[in-house]
Amino acid sequence: GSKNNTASKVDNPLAGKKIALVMQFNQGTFSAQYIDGVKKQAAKFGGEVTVFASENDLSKMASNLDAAINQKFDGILIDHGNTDALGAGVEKAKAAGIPVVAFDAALGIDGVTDLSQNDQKMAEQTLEQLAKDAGGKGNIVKVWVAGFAPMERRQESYAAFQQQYPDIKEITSFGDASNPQLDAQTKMEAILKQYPEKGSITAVWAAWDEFAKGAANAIKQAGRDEIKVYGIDMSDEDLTMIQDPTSPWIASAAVDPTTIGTVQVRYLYQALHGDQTDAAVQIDSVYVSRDALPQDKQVTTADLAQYVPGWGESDQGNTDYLKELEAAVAAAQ
Amino acid sequence: MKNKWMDYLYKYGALVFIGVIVLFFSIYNEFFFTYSNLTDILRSISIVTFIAIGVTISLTVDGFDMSVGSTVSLSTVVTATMMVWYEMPLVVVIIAPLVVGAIVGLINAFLIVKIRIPDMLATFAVMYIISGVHKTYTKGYAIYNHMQMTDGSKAPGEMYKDFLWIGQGELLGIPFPVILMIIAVIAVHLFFKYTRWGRQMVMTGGNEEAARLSGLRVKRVRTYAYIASGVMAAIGGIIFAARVGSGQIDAGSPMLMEAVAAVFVGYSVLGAGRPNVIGTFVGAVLIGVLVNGLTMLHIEYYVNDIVKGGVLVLALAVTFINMHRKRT
Amino acid sequence: MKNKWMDYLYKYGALVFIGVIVLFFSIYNEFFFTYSNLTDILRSISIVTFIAIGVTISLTVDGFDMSVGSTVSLSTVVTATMMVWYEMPLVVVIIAPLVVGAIVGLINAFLIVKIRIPDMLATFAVMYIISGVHKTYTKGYAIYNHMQMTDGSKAPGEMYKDFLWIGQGELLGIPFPVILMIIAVIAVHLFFKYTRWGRQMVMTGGNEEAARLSGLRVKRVRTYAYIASGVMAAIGGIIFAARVGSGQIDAGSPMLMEAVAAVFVGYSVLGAGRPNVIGTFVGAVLIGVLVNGLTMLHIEYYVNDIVKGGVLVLALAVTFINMHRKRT
Amino acid sequence: MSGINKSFSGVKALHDAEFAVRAGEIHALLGANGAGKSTLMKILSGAYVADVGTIRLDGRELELRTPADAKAAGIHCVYQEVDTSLVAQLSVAENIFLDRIATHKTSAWLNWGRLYMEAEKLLSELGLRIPVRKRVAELTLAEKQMVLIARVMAEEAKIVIFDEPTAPLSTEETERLFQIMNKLKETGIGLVFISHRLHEVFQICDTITVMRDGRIIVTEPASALDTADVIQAMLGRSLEDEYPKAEANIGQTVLSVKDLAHGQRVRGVDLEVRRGEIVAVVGLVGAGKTELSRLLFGADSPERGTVEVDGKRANLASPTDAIGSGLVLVPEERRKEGILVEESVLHNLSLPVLRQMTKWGILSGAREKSNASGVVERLGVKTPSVNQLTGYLSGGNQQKVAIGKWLNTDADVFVFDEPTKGVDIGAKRDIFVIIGQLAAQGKGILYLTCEFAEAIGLADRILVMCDGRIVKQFHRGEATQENLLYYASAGQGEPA
Ligand SMILES: Nc1ncnc2c1ncn2[C@@H]1O[C@H](COP(=O)(O)OP(=O)(O)OP(=O)(O)O)[C@@H](O)[C@H]1O
Ligand SMILES: Nc1ncnc2c1ncn2[C@@H]1O[C@H](COP(=O)(O)OP(=O)(O)OP(=O)(O)O)[C@@H](O)[C@H]1O
Ligand SMILES: [Mg+2]
Ligand SMILES: [Mg+2]
Repeated sequence: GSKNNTASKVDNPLAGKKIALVMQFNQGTFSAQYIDGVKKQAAKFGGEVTVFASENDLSKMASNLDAAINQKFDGILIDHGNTDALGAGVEKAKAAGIPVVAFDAALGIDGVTDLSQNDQKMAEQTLEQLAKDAGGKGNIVKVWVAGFAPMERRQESYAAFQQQYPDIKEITSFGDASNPQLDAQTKMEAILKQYPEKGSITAVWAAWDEFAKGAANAIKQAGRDEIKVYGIDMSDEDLTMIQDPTSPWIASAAVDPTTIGTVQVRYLYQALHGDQTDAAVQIDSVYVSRDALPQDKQVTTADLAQYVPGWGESDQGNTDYLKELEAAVAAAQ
Repeated sequence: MKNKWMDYLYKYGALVFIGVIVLFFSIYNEFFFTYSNLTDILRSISIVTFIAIGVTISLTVDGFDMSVGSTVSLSTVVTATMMVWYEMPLVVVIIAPLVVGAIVGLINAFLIVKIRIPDMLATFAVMYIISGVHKTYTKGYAIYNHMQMTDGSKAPGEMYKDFLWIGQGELLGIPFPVILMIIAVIAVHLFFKYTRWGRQMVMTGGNEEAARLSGLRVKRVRTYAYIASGVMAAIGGIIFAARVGSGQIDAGSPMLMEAVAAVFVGYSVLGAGRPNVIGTFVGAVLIGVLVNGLTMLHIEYYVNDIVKGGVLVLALAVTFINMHRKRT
Repeated sequence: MKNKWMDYLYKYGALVFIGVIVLFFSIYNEFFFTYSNLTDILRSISIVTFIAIGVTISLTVDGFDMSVGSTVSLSTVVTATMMVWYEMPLVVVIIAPLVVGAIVGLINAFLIVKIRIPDMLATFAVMYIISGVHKTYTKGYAIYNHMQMTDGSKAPGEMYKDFLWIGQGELLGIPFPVILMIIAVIAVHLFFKYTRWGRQMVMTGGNEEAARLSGLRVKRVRTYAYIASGVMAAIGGIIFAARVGSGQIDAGSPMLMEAVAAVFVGYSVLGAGRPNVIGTFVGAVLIGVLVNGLTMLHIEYYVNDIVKGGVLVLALAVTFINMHRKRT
Repeated sequence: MSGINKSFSGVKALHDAEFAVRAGEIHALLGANGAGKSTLMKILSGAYVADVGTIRLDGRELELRTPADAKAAGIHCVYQEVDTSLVAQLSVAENIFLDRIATHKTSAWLNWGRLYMEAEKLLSELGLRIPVRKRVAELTLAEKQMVLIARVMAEEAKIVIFDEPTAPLSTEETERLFQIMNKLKETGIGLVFISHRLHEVFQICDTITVMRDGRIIVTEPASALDTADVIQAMLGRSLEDEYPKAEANIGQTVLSVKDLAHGQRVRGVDLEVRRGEIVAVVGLVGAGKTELSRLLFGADSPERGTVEVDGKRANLASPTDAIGSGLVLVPEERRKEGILVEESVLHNLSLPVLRQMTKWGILSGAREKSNASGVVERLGVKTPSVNQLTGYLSGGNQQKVAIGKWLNTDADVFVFDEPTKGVDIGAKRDIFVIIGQLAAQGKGILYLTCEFAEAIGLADRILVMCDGRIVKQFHRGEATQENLLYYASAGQGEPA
C-alpha cells in the first residue's frame, strides 16, 4: 500500500523494513502503549510492524518466533519471555541473519541486545518512598503474585526491604493474575473489613499496576483515605488515577511504555545497520508521584515529560544515521 | 428414618453448609460477620451473579450460553466508550450495552434455532467472535477517562459520577449493585414460577418436542431465552464498568468459569438437581463467602481454587448420590 | 445432482477450505508455503492437539473432559520439578507426569462413574481442584533452572538437554513433537477403528444402556477413556515443558478453549457430525494455519479471535445444515 | 385429507393417501409397521407438513403448518409415544393444561390454585384419581396416557387421534379408555384409532381404513370386514398359521430361579425352564415382568434369591457376567436398550461377540462381516446392506437385529421381554419362527408378555405374574384368555 510507496521513495537501505514484534502477553493499557511506541518509531523509520500475540503462552510465543523467522522478517523484537523458551529460536534467527532485540526477556545470547527496565530499582524506588512516608514503621499489604519473571525480580527487592525495615510489617499478601484488577479490588475489600480501624493499615504496595488499580478502587470506595497505594509500572490510564486527588494511589515507578518501544526499535535499526550493539541496555525508570503533577489540568503520558524529568524523552539508542533516516522518511510523506 | 434424614441433608445441605462456614469464619474472625463485610461480599458477587443468571436462563431452555463472558467484556467497553469517547447522555450509556447484549443473544439464537448448531458449539464460537470484536472495537486498549487515543488526541469524556454510582453507590445503606442483583434474582425466579412465558421456557427445556406438539413456538421461546441471557450478561458488564470506573479488556472471560461454578453449585440447592435461579444465587453467595473468608484467613490465593472445586464436588456428590438413591 | 454436490461440499468442505486458505496464503506470501514454516505450524499445534485428542476421547464415550487444561498445567510443573527440584533420572521425569495424568483421569472417572455426577459438572469441578493443586505444589512459582526457593536456597537441578530435545529436537528434519503428534493421531484413529477396546468406547458413547445390555462393562470402558484423556493431556504437558524449558503456571488453561475449538471444527471433517480424532487433527491444523497466515496479512492480533470464531461457525453451519437437510 | 404425499429424504412414506373421518364415528387406521399411519396422522395434527395434498375440515380447506394450527382448528392427537408429549419434571395439572399455557390461552400471571382446581375437576369427570400436583415423572405409564387424554378433553376438539394408545394399557385400563372414547363419540367428535390389536378394533370402531406401503388399500364399515380381510389388506397376503412351532425336545432343566426379589416389583419369584421349552410369563403392565427380566440378566441387582443355569449358580453381578453364565436378554425398549440406532447393523451384531471378532484385540473386518451377513441371512433381516444404520430399519427388522446379536454367543437361556411390541403381524410371525428354532436347538426360552393370546399360542407352559409374584401355572392347552386375565388381575383361588 501507500506505506511501501513512501518507503520506496526514500533512498535509504534501512527504509521499508518488515519488523516482527513477538509478545508474551498483550493485555492492558501498558502493552497497548508499548505496541504503539514500537509502531510509531518503526513508522518514522519507514518500517512496518507485525504483532505476534501469544496470550501468555510461552510455547505459543516460541512458535510465533519461529513463524517470524520463517516469514523472513527483517528484524525481530521480543517482549518478555525467557531464554529457556526462546533461546533456540533466537539462535535460529541469528543463523538466518535476522537481528533480534529483546525487552525484559534476559536472553543473555551473544549478539542480541537485551533491553530491560530495572525491576529491582523500580521496586526499591517505591518501597523507599513508602518507608519514608510511613516513617519507617507501620503495617503494609503486599499485592503480588509469583510465576512471572518481573514479579519475581521485584520480590527480591521486597525481601531486602523487609530486612532493612523490620518495623514495617506485612499483614497480608494476595494477588491473582487471572483477573488482576477486580480480584485485587474484591480481596482488598475483605482486608479492609478485617482491619476496620483507621491507621491499622499504613500502605499498600502493589507489584503491578493492574493490582494497584484494584486496590486503589477498593480503598477509595471504602473511604479509607489514610491508606496510600504505591505501584509499579504506569500506563496512561494509571496516570489519571495517580493524578486524581481522591485516589489513594500516590506514586508509581515506571518506564514509559512508549519509550521502551521507541528505544527497542532504535536498537534494532542499529543492528540492521550492521552496528555492534550493546549486549545489555537498561532503560531507567522514573519515579512519578502525585506531588510532581499539576493540579489544574490532566496530563497524559505524552506530556508527562514536562513535569517529571526523565520521562518519555529518552534519546537512548539514537544515532545520527537514524536521525537522518527519520528526516528522510518524514520528507517523503 | 435414615431416608428422611438424607432427604433433609439433600434439600438443605447447601444452605446448612453455608451456615456452617459463615459460623466458622465468624468465630475465627470478628470482622467477618459485620454488616459492612457481608454487604461487601454481596457486592463482590453481584457481577458474577448476573452472568450466572444468564447461564441459568439458557440452561432452563436446555441450552448453554458460553458466550456470556465475552458479552460482559463487550458491554463493559461499550458502556465506557459511550461516556469516554462519545459523551452520550446517561440513558444511552445504559441502553447501548443492553442492546448489544440482546444482539449477541439474537446471534446465538439464530445459530442455534435457525442453523441448528448445538447450543454449546454455537455459543462457544460466538464467544470467540465477540471476544475478538470487543478488542477490535477498542484496538486492544482499556477505556478510561480522557484516554489517549491512537491518533495522539485525547478522548473528550470521562465516566460520569452518576454512572459510577450504579457500581459504587448505596441506597439505604445497601450497595446499589446488591439491590439490582436481588431484584434480578427475585424477578427471574417469579418469572419462571408464575408467568406464562417463564413456564413456556421451563416446558421447552423440559421436553422441547412435547412443548412443540402442544403448539408452543419453541424457537421463539428459545430465542427469547438467549436474548435474556445476553441482556443479563450486559447488565453484568455495565456494573463491571461502574464498579472499576473504566472499560477493561477481556474483563468477562475469567468470570464465565466463576459463573458456571455458581450455577453448578446451584443444582444442589433445595435438591433441585437442575438449574434454578435461587440455587444459582446461593451458589454465588457460597463462593463469595469462601473467597472473602479465606482471604481473611490469609490463605494463599491458589488454595481458593482447591476449596472452590472441593465445595463443588461435595455439593454435586450429595445431589447426585441422592438422585440415584431415589431412583433405585 | 444438487444434492450430490452438497454432499461433497459437506464431506470435503473442511479439507477444501484448508486447501483454499493455504493456497491463498501461499500466493500472498512467498514464505508461507515453505517446508520450515509448515513444519513450524505443525509443531505449534502439537501440544493443543494432544489436549484435543484427550477431549475427543472423552467425547467419544459421550462425556466431556473439561479438566484437560489444568492437567496440562499440573503435568508441566511436575515434569519440571522432577528435574529442577529432584534431579530424577529421565525415565522418572517422563513417567511421573503420565502417572499424574492417569490419576486425574481416575478421579474424574470415580466422580462420573461411581458418584454419577454428570461428566461436565464433575470434570469442571476437578478442573478447579487441579488448577489449585498445581499452584499449591509450586507455591505459585514458575519452575526454572536453579530457581530460587522460598526458603532462600537455590534449586539444585536444571532441565536436561535430553529432555528438552523432546520439545525442540528434530528427527530426519521433522520436529520431534510433530512426530509424536502424528503417531498419536494415527494410533488413536486406528485404536477406535480397529481394536476391540476402541469399538467398545465408540459403542458406549453411542448408547450406554444398550451397550451395557449387550454385555459391555461400560463403567470400566468409561474409566479407561478418562484415564486416556488424562494421559493425553499429560503428554501435552510434557511437551510443553520441553518446548519452553521451564514449568509455567497455568500453562494449560488457555489451551482448553483452543483444544475444544479444534475438536468442534473436527465435527465437520468428512461429514462426521461427531467427535473424531482425524477431524480434531484437521481442526487443529486449520486453526494453526489461520493464525500463522493471518499474522502475515498484517491482521491485528485481536482480529484472530474473530476469524477463529467465524471459521468455527462456518464449519458447524455447513455440517449441521446438512445433517438436518438429510433428516427431513 | 386427499392426495397426501410425503417423502423422507427421498423415501416415499405416503402415496396419494385419502382419508376421511365423520363427526361422531370411531375410525380405525390399520396397517403393518411402517405403513405410514403415524405419518399420515402427524400431517393431520400439524407435526409434519405434507409435500403435496389438501386437508379439509367441515368443507373448509386448512393450512396446517404447525401443531398450533391444527389445535386451533380443533384437531388433537394423543401420540404413540407418551413420553414425547409430556414434560416429566412438571406437575400433572400443568401437563394437562400444557396446550393452554403454550398457546397463550392463560393469563400472563398463572393462577396456580385455579389451575389445580380445574385439573382436578377434569380428572374426576373422566373418573380418574391422579394427584394433580404430582410430577409426571412419578406416574405410571397408564396414568401418563390418561393425562394426555385429559389434555385433549380440556380443549374444544373436533377430531381426536389416538395413535396406539392401548399398547401399554392393561385390559381394565383399555376398557376405561374405550368408555371415554365412546363418550367423546357421542358428543359428535370424530375419532381416529390406531392399533395393532385387531380384536379391539372390531370391538369399538365404526369404520376401518387399512394402509400398506403408504397407500390406502380399503376403507369400509367395520361390519363389512372380518379379521382375515384386514390381515389380507395389511400384508397383501393371508396369514395361515399365526403361531408356528418347530418341533423341540424338552430336556433337562436349564434355568432355575429361586426366591428372586427386588423391591416392590419382584417379590420372590421361583421358576424353572427346561431345554427346548418355551415358558411364557404373562401379566398386566406393571406386574413386574420387565424388572424380572432385568434381574435375570444382571441389569439390576436382586435383593435376594438365586439363579442357576445348567445346574451352576449364575453370576448376575452385571450383564457381562450374566452372558458369561449363559443368559441373554432381548429387552422391551428396543430402540433404547436393544440396539444402537446410530450404528450400523454390522456393529450391532458384533457387539456381544467382539472377542470372537478379534485377535490380540485387533478387529478382523472379514470376521465381522461374515458374522453379520450370517445373522442377517438366517433371520431374514431386510436391510440394503450390513452397513446400514440400524435406526433406518423398520421396527420388526430392528427387533430381529436385537435378537440376532445373541445368536453366536452360545447362550443357554434366551429371555424375551415383549419382543412383539409395536411389531406388525408379518414380522411377528418371523420372530415366532426364530424363537421356535432356538427352542429346537435346545435353548431354554423365557417369554415375557402382556399379550395373552401370544402366550397361549406359543408357550409350552404359562406362568401368570401378578404384583411381583408368580401366582399360577398352566400347561399347554390348559389356559384361556379369560382365566389368564383372572389370575393376572389379582384373582385368588379358582375363576368363577
Ligand atoms: N422422521 C422420519 N424420517 C425418516 N423416515 C421416517 C420418519 N418418520 C417415518 N419415517 C418412515 O416413514 C414410513 C412410515 O412410518 P410411520 O411411522 O408412519 O409408520 P406407522 O404406520 O405408524 O408404523 P408403526 O405401526 O410402527 O407405528 C416408515 O418407513 C418410516 O421409516
Ligand atoms: N411411569 C411410567 N412412564 C413411562 N413408562 C413406564 C412407566 N411405568 C412403566 N413404564 C414402562 O412400562 C414398563 C413397565 O414395566 P414394569 O416393570 O413396571 O412391569 P411389566 O410387567 O414389565 O410391564 P410390561 O407389561 O409393560 O412389560 C416398563 O418397561 C417401562 O418402560
Ligand atoms: Mg406409528
Ligand atoms: Mg415390561
